[in-house]
Amino acid sequence: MSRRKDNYETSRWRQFMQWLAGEIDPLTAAKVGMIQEKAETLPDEKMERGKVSTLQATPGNESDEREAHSAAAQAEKAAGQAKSAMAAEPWLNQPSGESRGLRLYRRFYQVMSILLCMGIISVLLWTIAYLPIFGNAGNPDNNEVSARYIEKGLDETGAVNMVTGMILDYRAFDTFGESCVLFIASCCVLVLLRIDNDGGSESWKKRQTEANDRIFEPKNDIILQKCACVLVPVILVFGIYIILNGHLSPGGGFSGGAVLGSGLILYLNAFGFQKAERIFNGKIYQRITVSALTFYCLAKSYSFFTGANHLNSGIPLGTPGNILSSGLILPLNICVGLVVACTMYAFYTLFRKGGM
Amino acid sequence: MLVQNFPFFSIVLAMFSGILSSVLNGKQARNVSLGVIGSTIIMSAAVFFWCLGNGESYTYMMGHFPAPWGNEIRAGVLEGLTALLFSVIMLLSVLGGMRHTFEDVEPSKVNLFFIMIDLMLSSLLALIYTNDLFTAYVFVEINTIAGCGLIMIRQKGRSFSAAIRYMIMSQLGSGLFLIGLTLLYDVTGHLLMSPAKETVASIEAAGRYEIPMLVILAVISVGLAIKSGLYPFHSWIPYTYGYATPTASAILSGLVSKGYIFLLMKIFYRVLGQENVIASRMVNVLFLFGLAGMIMGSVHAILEEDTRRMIAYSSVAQIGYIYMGIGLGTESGMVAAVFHMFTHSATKALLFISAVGLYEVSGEKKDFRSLRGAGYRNRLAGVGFTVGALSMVGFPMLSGFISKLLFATSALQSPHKMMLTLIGLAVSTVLNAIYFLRLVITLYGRAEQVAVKGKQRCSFVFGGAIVCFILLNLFLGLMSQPVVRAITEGLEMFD
Amino acid sequence: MASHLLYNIEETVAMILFGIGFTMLLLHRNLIRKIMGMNIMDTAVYLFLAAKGYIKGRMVPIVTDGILDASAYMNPVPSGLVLTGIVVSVSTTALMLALTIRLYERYHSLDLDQILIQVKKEEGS
Amino acid sequence: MNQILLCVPALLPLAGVMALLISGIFGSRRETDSGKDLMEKYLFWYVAALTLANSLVLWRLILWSGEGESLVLFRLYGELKVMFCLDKMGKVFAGVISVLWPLAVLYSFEYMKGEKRKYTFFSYYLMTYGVTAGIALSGNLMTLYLFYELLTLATFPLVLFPMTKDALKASRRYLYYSIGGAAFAFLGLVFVLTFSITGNTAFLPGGILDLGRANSRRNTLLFIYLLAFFGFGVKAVVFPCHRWLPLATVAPTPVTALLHAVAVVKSGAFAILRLTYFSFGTEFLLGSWAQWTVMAASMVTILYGSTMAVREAHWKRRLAYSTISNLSYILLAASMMSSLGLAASLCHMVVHAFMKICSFFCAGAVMHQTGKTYIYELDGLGRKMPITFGCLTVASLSLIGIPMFAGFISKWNIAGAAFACGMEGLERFGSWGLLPFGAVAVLLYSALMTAVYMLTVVIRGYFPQISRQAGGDLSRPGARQNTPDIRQGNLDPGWRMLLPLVIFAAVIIGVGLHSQPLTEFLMVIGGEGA
Amino acid sequence: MKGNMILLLPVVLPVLMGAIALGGKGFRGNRPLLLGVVFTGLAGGLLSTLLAVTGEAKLRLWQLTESVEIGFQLDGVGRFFAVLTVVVWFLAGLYSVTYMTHEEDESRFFGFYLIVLGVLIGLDFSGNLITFYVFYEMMTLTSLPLVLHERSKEAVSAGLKYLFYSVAGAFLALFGIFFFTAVLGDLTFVPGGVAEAASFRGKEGVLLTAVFCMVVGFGAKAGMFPLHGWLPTAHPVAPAPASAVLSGVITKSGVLALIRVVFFIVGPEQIRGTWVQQAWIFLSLLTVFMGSMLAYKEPVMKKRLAYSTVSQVSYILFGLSLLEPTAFVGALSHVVFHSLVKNALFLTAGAVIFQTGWRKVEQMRGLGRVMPVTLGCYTAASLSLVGIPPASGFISKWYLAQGALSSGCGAWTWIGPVILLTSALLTAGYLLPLTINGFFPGGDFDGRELEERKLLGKEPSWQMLLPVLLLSAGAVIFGCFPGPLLRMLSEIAETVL
Repeated sequence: MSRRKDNYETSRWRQFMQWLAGEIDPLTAAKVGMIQEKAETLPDEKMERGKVSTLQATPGNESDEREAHSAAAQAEKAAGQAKSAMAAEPWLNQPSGESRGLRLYRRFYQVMSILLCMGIISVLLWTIAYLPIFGNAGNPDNNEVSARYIEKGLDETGAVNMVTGMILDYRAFDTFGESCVLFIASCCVLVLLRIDNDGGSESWKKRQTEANDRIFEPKNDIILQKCACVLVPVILVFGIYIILNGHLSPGGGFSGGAVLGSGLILYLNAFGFQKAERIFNGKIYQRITVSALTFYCLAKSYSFFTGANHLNSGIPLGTPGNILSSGLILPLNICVGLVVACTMYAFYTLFRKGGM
Repeated sequence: MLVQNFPFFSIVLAMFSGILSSVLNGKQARNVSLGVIGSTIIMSAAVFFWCLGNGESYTYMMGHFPAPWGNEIRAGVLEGLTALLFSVIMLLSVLGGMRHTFEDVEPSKVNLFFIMIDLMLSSLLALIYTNDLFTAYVFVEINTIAGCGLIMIRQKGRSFSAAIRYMIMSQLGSGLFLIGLTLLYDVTGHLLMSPAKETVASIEAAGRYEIPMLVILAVISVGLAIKSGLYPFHSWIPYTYGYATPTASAILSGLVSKGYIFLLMKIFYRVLGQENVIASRMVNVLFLFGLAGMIMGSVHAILEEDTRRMIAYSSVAQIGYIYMGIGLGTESGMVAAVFHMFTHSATKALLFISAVGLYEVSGEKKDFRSLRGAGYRNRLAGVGFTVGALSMVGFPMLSGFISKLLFATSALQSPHKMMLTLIGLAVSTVLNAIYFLRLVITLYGRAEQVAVKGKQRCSFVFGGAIVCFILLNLFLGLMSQPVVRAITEGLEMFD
Repeated sequence: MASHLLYNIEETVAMILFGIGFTMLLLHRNLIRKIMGMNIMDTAVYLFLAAKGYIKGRMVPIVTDGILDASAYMNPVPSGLVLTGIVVSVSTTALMLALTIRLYERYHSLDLDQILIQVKKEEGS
Repeated sequence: MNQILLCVPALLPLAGVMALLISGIFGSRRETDSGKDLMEKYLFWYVAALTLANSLVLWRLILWSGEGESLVLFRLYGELKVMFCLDKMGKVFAGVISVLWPLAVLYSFEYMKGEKRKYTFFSYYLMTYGVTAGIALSGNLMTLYLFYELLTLATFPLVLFPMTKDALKASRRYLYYSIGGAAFAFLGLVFVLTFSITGNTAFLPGGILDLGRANSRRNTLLFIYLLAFFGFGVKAVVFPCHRWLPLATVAPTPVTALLHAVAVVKSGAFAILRLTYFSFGTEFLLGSWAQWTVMAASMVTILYGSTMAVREAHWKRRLAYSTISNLSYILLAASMMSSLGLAASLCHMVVHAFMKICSFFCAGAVMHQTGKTYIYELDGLGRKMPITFGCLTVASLSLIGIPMFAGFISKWNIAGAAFACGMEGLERFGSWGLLPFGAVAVLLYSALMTAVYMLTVVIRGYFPQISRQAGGDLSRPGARQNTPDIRQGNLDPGWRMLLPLVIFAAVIIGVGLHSQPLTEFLMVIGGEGA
Repeated sequence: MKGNMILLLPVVLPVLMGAIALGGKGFRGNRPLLLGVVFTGLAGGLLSTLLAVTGEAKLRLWQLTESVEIGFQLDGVGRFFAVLTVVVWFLAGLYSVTYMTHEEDESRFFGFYLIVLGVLIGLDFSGNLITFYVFYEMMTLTSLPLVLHERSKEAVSAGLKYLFYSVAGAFLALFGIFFFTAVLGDLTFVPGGVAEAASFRGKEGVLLTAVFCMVVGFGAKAGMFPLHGWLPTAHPVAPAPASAVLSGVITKSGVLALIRVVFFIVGPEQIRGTWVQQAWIFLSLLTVFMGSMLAYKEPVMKKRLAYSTVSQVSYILFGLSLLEPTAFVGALSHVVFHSLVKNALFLTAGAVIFQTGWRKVEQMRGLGRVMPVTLGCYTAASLSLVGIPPASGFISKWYLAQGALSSGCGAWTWIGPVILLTSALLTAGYLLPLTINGFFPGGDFDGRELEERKLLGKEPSWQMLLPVLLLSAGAVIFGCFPGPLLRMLSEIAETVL
């Protein structure tokens, strides 16, 4: 630790440790070198190479430059290409052994990735070779748990769809958690992408224009609008149907919500932000989400509390098969549906322009 | 008993406050958060003492359906204690980094930050209390996302790259955990821990599914190890801990990884069966990784110039300690691991918070040399950092000493690993001393530059948080006996 | 044992997909592909779960004709888990994509190594 | 009452320091120039009073505390208690520090005159007193370990005190070494606790290991003993762990003298004695490879330390190297694992404390009065500072081991112990028994080297080389040159520095001439301990 | 403290006087007063010694530790050495009255001169090995200022060399002392040795090593190879009286030490025929030969004498190493003769330096014309040292050779005498050329230079001349009438062998 800082920064040990730590790899170190020496012309290259101090920087500059060009071009196209495809071509033509280390490293990397992949797959396959046979009724997972869900589910939850009954009543806590995952993910996306007006500062305006891709959006595309006019209501109604029938047929809050959300997104695409924001904006989103989740939370808490304390929840289960049945499942499905729909829509708007 | 509802209350309350905070402004959200954390402390304490008093643990139905069918949570002495300590540390971390939170986060997004905090708390509590594997998975994900949110809430390029690294590694871990879970479900047909354990026991007794069980164990362990940053999978740690806002750093390093470790222990004890785990070679792998982490983490930290990354690397080392304790495969090793979990949570959070206090009087430079003399400019933070560093080094009367002691004594019970453990402990202590005390000396060296702009007086809240952290450390160091007894009792209740 | 793999073809495929997804997430340098890998990985798990829930010759677990017999329906549990899992993976995908967008805005690259280099340069300056 | 008194020497200075530090924090803002002198005066009286009081309490304990009285302050964990107990060996150490400290404080008041950060200095100085007293009074290994660690903390600000680059480096290294050493010592603590026959770590003469259990894992335990030995050996500057000490001489002389010649290093040696004789026990260690290793390590250290001291031109560093070799005398004696060995090592511990502090204080006096730090600058100072150099001569002769001075007594005892060990060893352990004879040889080599490095200083002081003109005919009767009158100006420091010096020199001579009571007392301890 | 207090007197008196001379401020510039003190000390020492040696006495002074006792006792060897010491000291002191006028810091010189005398007498009177060791160390330290008196660069480095060789030797010897204390406990001198073979059973190897260490260690003071290096460096730089006593007396303390160890502690029987004896003989013979050869080559007068000392003292050691009564007598008689002769020679050399400033032998051509009496004394002393029959050296060498022949030490019985003879020849070769060149400078010698410097017939003052005369006369007279001395020595030899 008495080592001097300057020595230490350039020492091989440090580089090795950084490499171990994943901070750099020989490749990236070469790139750092590349950026510094971009200005160098080719005839000087050999001399310059002698000066390059680090081990990793030695694999020639030319290849780096080419790579840099290709990388820049790709960045402009905003398309991430596979690095192997990007990297392999120019180097195969490399006459000398300059890029050898680099090329070897790449090869090594590729081979190692494939080997790792194979390794994981083989371990897992080895495992499942010992697992129960597919589709066999005697498998361990077909035990008293699923039996009770099937046999008593109707009585206990009132839901005809056993899956819904399971996720919203037997294992409702998981599902609540899952809604929270969605909620917190949307919060994170908000943090990342929402552009708040902080008083019209320069940075805000810059981000605003950067994020705004409305120039690409189809403006008053009549075909789209007409189609949307027809489709959006159908989609919305379908989504509502799925939500409301969640306890009766395949579907439920999540799937229905997704359908609803896609309807809204179609509407937005067809008619633009201004119109869409008239019916749905950030405030509404917030209110709907919060009230839905609050209701969900309170309802389920009530149910958990009563259940845990062996109290009667007092919620009627109704007649199985009816729309208004199976106790809390229907309202919960509605809540979940709303949350999911709002979140989907919010994701979309946030991704596109950073706000609603 | 009302007390028995408290675990459930605390989880739901935290979630609810998170939901509610999305319509509040920053200050309100903060108050709500603090209130929730405070009440969680009280409730966890109540649960802990109730369980301790009754000498029993209990399961709590989440709904109207009993064990194999409905979700359940479970509370016992260890859960109560862990929840208590975690919420205390969380409260102190939030308080300690408060001003920085408001500085680092865009004003309109402060409430989102507190949503993250709330949900982080709830997910941690859920991980602690859960008695259901799939619930655990869901809350692991909440935890991950909340953690990611905490990292990138400080909107800088670095924190984004840190967050994406964190997410990638976490997703790898989650994926492995999930596949392990499904395999386990496939083999046992149960998602709740207690019935799953019975099935596992019968499977083991019948000698079936040996290879799947081994792979399940490996996959789950590795998955959670990746998420908690065990040595070979640690590369994300310095980025995430190093660049986040102080509260986030403190919480991430102090609590998040510990939540996963706690979950792993719980799975070992309550699902796979500790004796099966020991019988398989997996403990040895964890032991070796832990040992390697202890040494390599410290070596990295020594080579590091940036203070916060240094502390982050120290976390790698300390997590190595914990896994080493688990890997010893003895009851006392596990006790030591749990105790070190507490120690490390308390100490690492203290270190991060006090490091921030030192930074702000030294011009916010990263290089640790810029901190020269900072110990005089912000005395409390200096003292806090010193205490934390000494605790990490294993100074008697501080918590680190007790965990070191526990590790060493437990190492004596497993003869094959004894020498390695002891030498590892000693070497690691030396290495710890090297980088921590280098910092401490720097803090009290003669300042070359004059104190940087104002703010020399640390705020009352910050000071209070530091003092509480120090007291917590002292408590764990001096009054460790009841804590250890409680841990032992709690671990016994696990079976 | 190899024959077992053929019987369990769905599971075999799921595991191969998992391996591919895992490797992509771990080792690929392009962020979008990483996210794709993550999705493949998750999907593989759902496929595996779905395969686990299937029982030959039984109905989907929705009560039809009032039959309440365990031997008539498939296992509902894996379906529920898949449902939950999908939402989780949607959330994480959204989050990762959002992060990618921010990173791309800032560094104009999707290559994680490039991004890290630039981050480093930023720190240095 | 007596029991409670046991914790006073350790805690009183700590409490006093707390008060001082707090008053320093609050007082520093109000401090004005006029008030400063007054404050300094108060500081002097405060520190002096506290030190004296503490010494008095210690002597009260030494003289009138019964055997077996102990005080458990609190329980750290399980059977790990913080316990104070003053047995005979503790009395020896306590006696030494209680005599040395007040004098050192007196000395440092003169030495530190004009220093700005007196508060800091004296706070930590006092604190170290408390901690060292704690080491002397500790009743079990745990307490010893605790205070051992605390000692590191209390002394490192003192090493750092000059705040120069060197000081930073030195204090850093000091910390690394000490904490690292403690890490290994810790392993010893754990093992002692586990294999203890009493279930705790309380010191008992003859050790507390459960021999039945211990023998089943003998080699492991021996290895751990070695680790712990080298761990504590860091403070006792055993060879591979010695490098912090010469660097640490950057500290002000009172610190170097008291801490790095007496308190710190002796604490290390004391801890090793406790570990060897009162925890592991000689019965377990005698004749084992661990014993020979320890012995060899001390021998190497002696050789190394004394040779390096000769090479070193910086006075204080030279003394530091001398400390290295002398500390290993103690360890060497201890490694004989016999009652004679224990007595001899304690004897050297006591005697060396006086000799080394005297030499350091002389060096400090010269530094303080003339600013000279290198040996080659000292020409002719013997005439200008007669008292200082007189004391230095006494200390030097004693360090060499010239009869009639105290150093001879301890070396005599060490050699006696070594021979006894060798005789027994030859009979019982074959050729290993030759090692103690080698130890004596090493001892003598070191004595020779001591003569070289100490006497060169003295001779330079008294016999400055006269640079005669080249080619001047020396033999011609009339060719005498008038040497400059080197007696001009008496540079001896003030009484506060001289008094300790004279007292130490007197003690050295006194012990050298009449050591029987001391050695008899030590033999009693040795008889108990092994 | 019990026993005859008179034994303390010759020790304390010179030390006290020396301390007064050293510490008293009034002596600077007041030479008569200083000399008064000095001669009080010297005479007091002389008289009290003579008084003390007449009686049989023991004195236990006090215990340093339980096992370490400071005690005095008188026996034949002690008396012998004490008388020799004090006489030589007195004469050299007389000489230095004049000589020291050309040195500085007389008070220091005289102070330490006296102190060393006290210490030496203490050494001679020591009753046990510990006490002996104590005085031995003190002798080294107190004689050091005499060596570095000039404070020139050479003097200081020579002084340090002297110090370190002596201390190294002492510590080597201390190893043996430690050993014997550990084995025997009590180390009071007993003629014939206190050690019994039984107590060393099983530790013969260590015993012999210890003895060997002591031989080599104490041999350092006696200038025995391999620790002889200090002698030719230290003696020449000291003032002449100091070199005289260093060479003549202090080297003999090494001899005394070996006598004490071998004949009074270990006992000759323990080492007879062992490798230690062989090694001892070998070392001493080697030193004899080597010293002579080096002296032969040496151009500087005092250095040449110093090498001669190396060689001659090893004659004594050779005599002791044979462990044979005749050789023992020869050795002890050589102690006397060599003391006298070497003192005479050094004082002569000092006188030459004092009067002419000549230091090298080749400068001294024609010395006979400058100071014939002095050179005459020199010649007498030289002849005695060479061993020309009537003079004393012959007696001792005769006994030594005889002892060697009858010792039965294998090859040494004839190698020893051969080397002695060779060395005697060499002695003649390095001492007598001065006489020849001095008195017979040869035809080409030009005496004008002497005249120019007004050196002709420039004898030194009586204070310087008298001791030289007395000493060389003693050397010759003892050779002519060796009877009483030899009788006394034989008695001693009988008691110890």
